Amino acid sequence: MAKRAAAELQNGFYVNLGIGIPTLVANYIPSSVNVILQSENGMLAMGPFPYPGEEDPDLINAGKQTVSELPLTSYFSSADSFAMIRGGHIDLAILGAMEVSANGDLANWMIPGKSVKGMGGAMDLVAGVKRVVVVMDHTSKSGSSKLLAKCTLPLTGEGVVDLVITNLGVFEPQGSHLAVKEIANGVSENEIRVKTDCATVFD
Amino acid sequence: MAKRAAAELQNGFYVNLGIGIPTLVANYIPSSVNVILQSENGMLAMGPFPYPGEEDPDLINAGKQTVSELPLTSYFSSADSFAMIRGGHIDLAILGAMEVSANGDLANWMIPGKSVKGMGGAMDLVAGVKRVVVVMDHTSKSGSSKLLAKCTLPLTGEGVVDLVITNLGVFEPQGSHLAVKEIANGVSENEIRVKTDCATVFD
Amino acid sequence: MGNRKVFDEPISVLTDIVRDDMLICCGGFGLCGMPESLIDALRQSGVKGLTVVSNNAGVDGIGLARLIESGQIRKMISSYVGNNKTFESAYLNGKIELEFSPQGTMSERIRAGGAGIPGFYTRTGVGTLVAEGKPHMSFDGQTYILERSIRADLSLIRAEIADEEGNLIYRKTARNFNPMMAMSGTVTIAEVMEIVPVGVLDPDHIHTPGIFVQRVVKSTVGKRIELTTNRDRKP
Amino acid sequence: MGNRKVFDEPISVLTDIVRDDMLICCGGFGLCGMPESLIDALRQSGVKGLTVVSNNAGVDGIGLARLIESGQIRKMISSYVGNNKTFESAYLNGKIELEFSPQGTMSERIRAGGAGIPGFYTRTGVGTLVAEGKPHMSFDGQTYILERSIRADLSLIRAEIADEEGNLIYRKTARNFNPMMAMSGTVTIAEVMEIVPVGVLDPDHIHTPGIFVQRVVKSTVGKRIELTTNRDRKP
Repeated sequence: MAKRAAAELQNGFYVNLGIGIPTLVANYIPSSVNVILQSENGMLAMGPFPYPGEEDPDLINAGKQTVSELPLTSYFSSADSFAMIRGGHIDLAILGAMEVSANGDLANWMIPGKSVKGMGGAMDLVAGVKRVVVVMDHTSKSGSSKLLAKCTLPLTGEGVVDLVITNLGVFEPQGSHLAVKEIANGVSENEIRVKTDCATVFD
Repeated sequence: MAKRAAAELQNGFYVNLGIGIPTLVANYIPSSVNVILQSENGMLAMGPFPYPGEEDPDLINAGKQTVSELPLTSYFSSADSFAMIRGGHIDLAILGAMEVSANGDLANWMIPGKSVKGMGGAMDLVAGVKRVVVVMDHTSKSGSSKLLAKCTLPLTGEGVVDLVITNLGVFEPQGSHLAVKEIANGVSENEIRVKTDCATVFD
Repeated sequence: MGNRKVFDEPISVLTDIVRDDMLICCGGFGLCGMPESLIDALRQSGVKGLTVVSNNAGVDGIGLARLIESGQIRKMISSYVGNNKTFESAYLNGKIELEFSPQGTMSERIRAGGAGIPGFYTRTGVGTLVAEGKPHMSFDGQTYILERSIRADLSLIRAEIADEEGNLIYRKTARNFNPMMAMSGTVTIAEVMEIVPVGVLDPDHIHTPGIFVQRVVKSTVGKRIELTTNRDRKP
Repeated sequence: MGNRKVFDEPISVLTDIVRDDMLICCGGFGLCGMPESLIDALRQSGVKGLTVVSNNAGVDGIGLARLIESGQIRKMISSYVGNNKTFESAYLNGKIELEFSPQGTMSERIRAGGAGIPGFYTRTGVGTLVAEGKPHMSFDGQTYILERSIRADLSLIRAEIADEEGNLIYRKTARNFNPMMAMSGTVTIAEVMEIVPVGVLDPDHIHTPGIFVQRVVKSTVGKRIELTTNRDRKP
C-alpha cells in the first residue's frame, strides 16, 4: 500500500505524510522524483531519521520522532505551518483512516467510548491540502468494511478524500459510489464487492 | 505642543508617532525616560535620522524617510506590525488631526472634494493602540474650531481619542463635553470657550 | 533600558503574577520547545483552577502532566492528549475538563488573540463535532465556521536566545506554538537557554520582538527527547 | 531539485504567466522593498485591465506609476496614494478605480488569503466609510466589521537573498508586505539581489519558505531612496 501510495507523488510536490503507514511512503519514493516533505509542527524539507548520536531535541516531526535537516530545510511557527496547509499550498497529504464513505467523508480521530486522543492537525490537513489520499486496510480487525455508504464514527472532514488505497485496490469517492480504479494482485471483483459496504463501480 | 505631548511618555512605553508635529515629540523625550518607537512599516526601536552618507534604502519609517537602527531594533512584516498595533501591544500613539469631537471621534484622513490620499495605517492605529493622543492646532487656518460637538469630516475612528493637546490647552473627550485639563500660558478660559465648538468643563 | 525584563529564577519570575483561575498559554509541541522550568515553577507556586492552552498535556511525570497530577489544572484546551496516562485518568475521573481544538485552528486562534482579531472563518472542522454550536457562513459557495480567538492572562514560552529587551530567537522545530503565544499573553514569560545584551542579535533574525515579552529567565532544565528514532549507519 | 525556480531575466520570468485582467499583489512600502524590475517587465509585457493590490501606487515615473501612465491598471487597492501626480490625474480623469483599505486591514487580508481564511473581524474602520456595506458583529460587547481576504493570481515581491529552492530572506524594513504577498499569490515571483545554492541560508533565518515562491529572478535595478532625511553630525 505504501508503495502504491508513493506512485501518487509527482516531482516538485510538497507533501504531508500522516503517522503510521503513510510515513512508510517515504521509503518508496523513486530517486527520479523529488518531493519536499512538510511536517505540521513547523518544518519544510524534512530529512530522514538521524544517525544514532545525532538526535537533536529541537528537531522532531509531527509524530514527535527525531528527524534530520536537509540543505533546503526551513523552519516556521505552527500558525505559519497551518497557513501553508489551510491555504492550499501543500499538494498532497497521505493519511491513515478508520472509515471513508462513498462521498469522501473521512473518520480517523475518535471512537466514542474509547479513550480520546484528539485530532491533532488532521482536520486542518484534510480541509486544506489540495489532494487527500487515504491509505488503510480495507477491513477492520473484526472483518467489517472500512469503506462505507456513510461513516459511523465522528468525522474528521466532510467530502475531503480524493483517493483511497487499501490492500484490495484503489478507490475514488464519487458521491453515491466508489469508482474502483485498480484491483490488487490476486483480488477478485467479487471479493471487493463483498468486503465493501457501499456501491462500487468498476472502471 | 510637541513638548507637552512628550510628557505623556512613560518609561518603558512602546510608542507610535504619526507624521508631522507628532514626529517632533521625539526631540523632547527626557533622557531619563526610555521609550521604544514603533514604525508601522515593520520596525521596533527606530533610531534617529542617519548621518549624511549613512542612509540605507532598506531602512525607512512610515513617512518613507530614511532612519537608523538601534541595538535593540527588530524588523517584521506589515502583518506582524499591525498585529502589534491592533492587538493592543502599543502603549501610546500620538497623531495629528483635522477634527476631534467631544466624544473622542477623530477625523484626520480625508476632505471630501479634495484630492484623496488615503488613511494609511491611521484607522488601525486609533482602533488598536491603548491610548491615543492627538496633537493639533486648536483652530484651522480659517479660524474655525477643530474641536467640535460632532465631526463634519469623514471619521478615522469613533470614540478613539483619549487626549487632545492644542496650542490653547489639553483636553479630554468625555462624551457630551471636553474636560479642560490644562490651559496654555497666556490663554484665558474665555478664549478657550470662544474658540471651541463644543461644551467644555474646566477642572 | 537596562535589564528590567531579566529575572534570576523560574520561581521568582512567576510569584507576583500567577493567581488561581488564570488562563495560561503554554508553548511546546510535545516536549520540544516546552518551557519546563516555568511549568515546574507553576507547580511550586501552588495556584489552581487553571485553564491551560497547550497543544499537548505533557508526558507522564514531565511538564503539564505534573500540574494535572497535582490537580492545579481545571481545563485543558489542546489538539492532542494521547499517550498520557496522567491526563487520561484525571479525565476519566472527571477531575479535568477538555476542549479539543484542531491544531491549525488552535494556533490561529492564539495568533488572532494577540493580533486583535476576535474571530475568523475556517473550513477546518466543517461537518464535524468541532463545528457544533459555531456560526456558519458561506464564502464563494463554500461553508466555513467562525472560530473565536484565545487571549491569555499569562503565556509561558520557551526560546533559544533572548536579549535583555526580550527579543527572542527560536531554534528549529522548538519554535512551534511559542511565537503566537508570546503575542497572545497579557504577560509573557520566556524561558531561554541563553540571555545576551542588546545589540548581539541580528535584527533581521529576531523571531519575536521584545514588545511581546515582559519577562525573561534562564532555563534550569535540559532539553528532552520524547521519542528517539534513528536510521542505521550504512555498513 | 536543481534550479527549476531560477529564471534569467525579469521579462522571461513573466511572459508565460501574465494575462489581461489579473489580480496582482505587488510588494513594497513606497519604493522600499518594491520589485521594480518585475514592475518594469510587467509594463513591457503590455498586459492590461489589471487590478493591483499594493500599499502605494509608486512615485511619478517609478514603479506602479509607470503602469498607471501606460493605462495598464484598471483598479488599485491601496492604503495611501498621496504625493503621486500620475495616480491623481488618472483618478480624476476616471481612468482608474480605487479601493482604500486601511494598511493593517490590507496586510491582514492578504495574509488571510494565503492562509485559507476567507474573512476575519476587526475593529479597524468601525464607524467610518470603510465599514459601509460590511457585516458587523459584536464580540464581548465591542463592535467589529468583517473583512474579506485577498488572493492574488500573481504576486510580485522583492527580497534580499533567495536560494534555488525559493527560500527568501528580507532586509530591514524592505520586508513590509512582501512575506504576506508571497503567501497570497497563486504564482509568486521574487526579485532578489542575490541567488545562492540551497544549504547556504540558515534554516532558522528564512523568512519566506520556498513553498510560497514559484520563481526567482535577479533584480536589474538598484535600490532607491524616496526621501532622504539626515541629522547633523555633532560639531
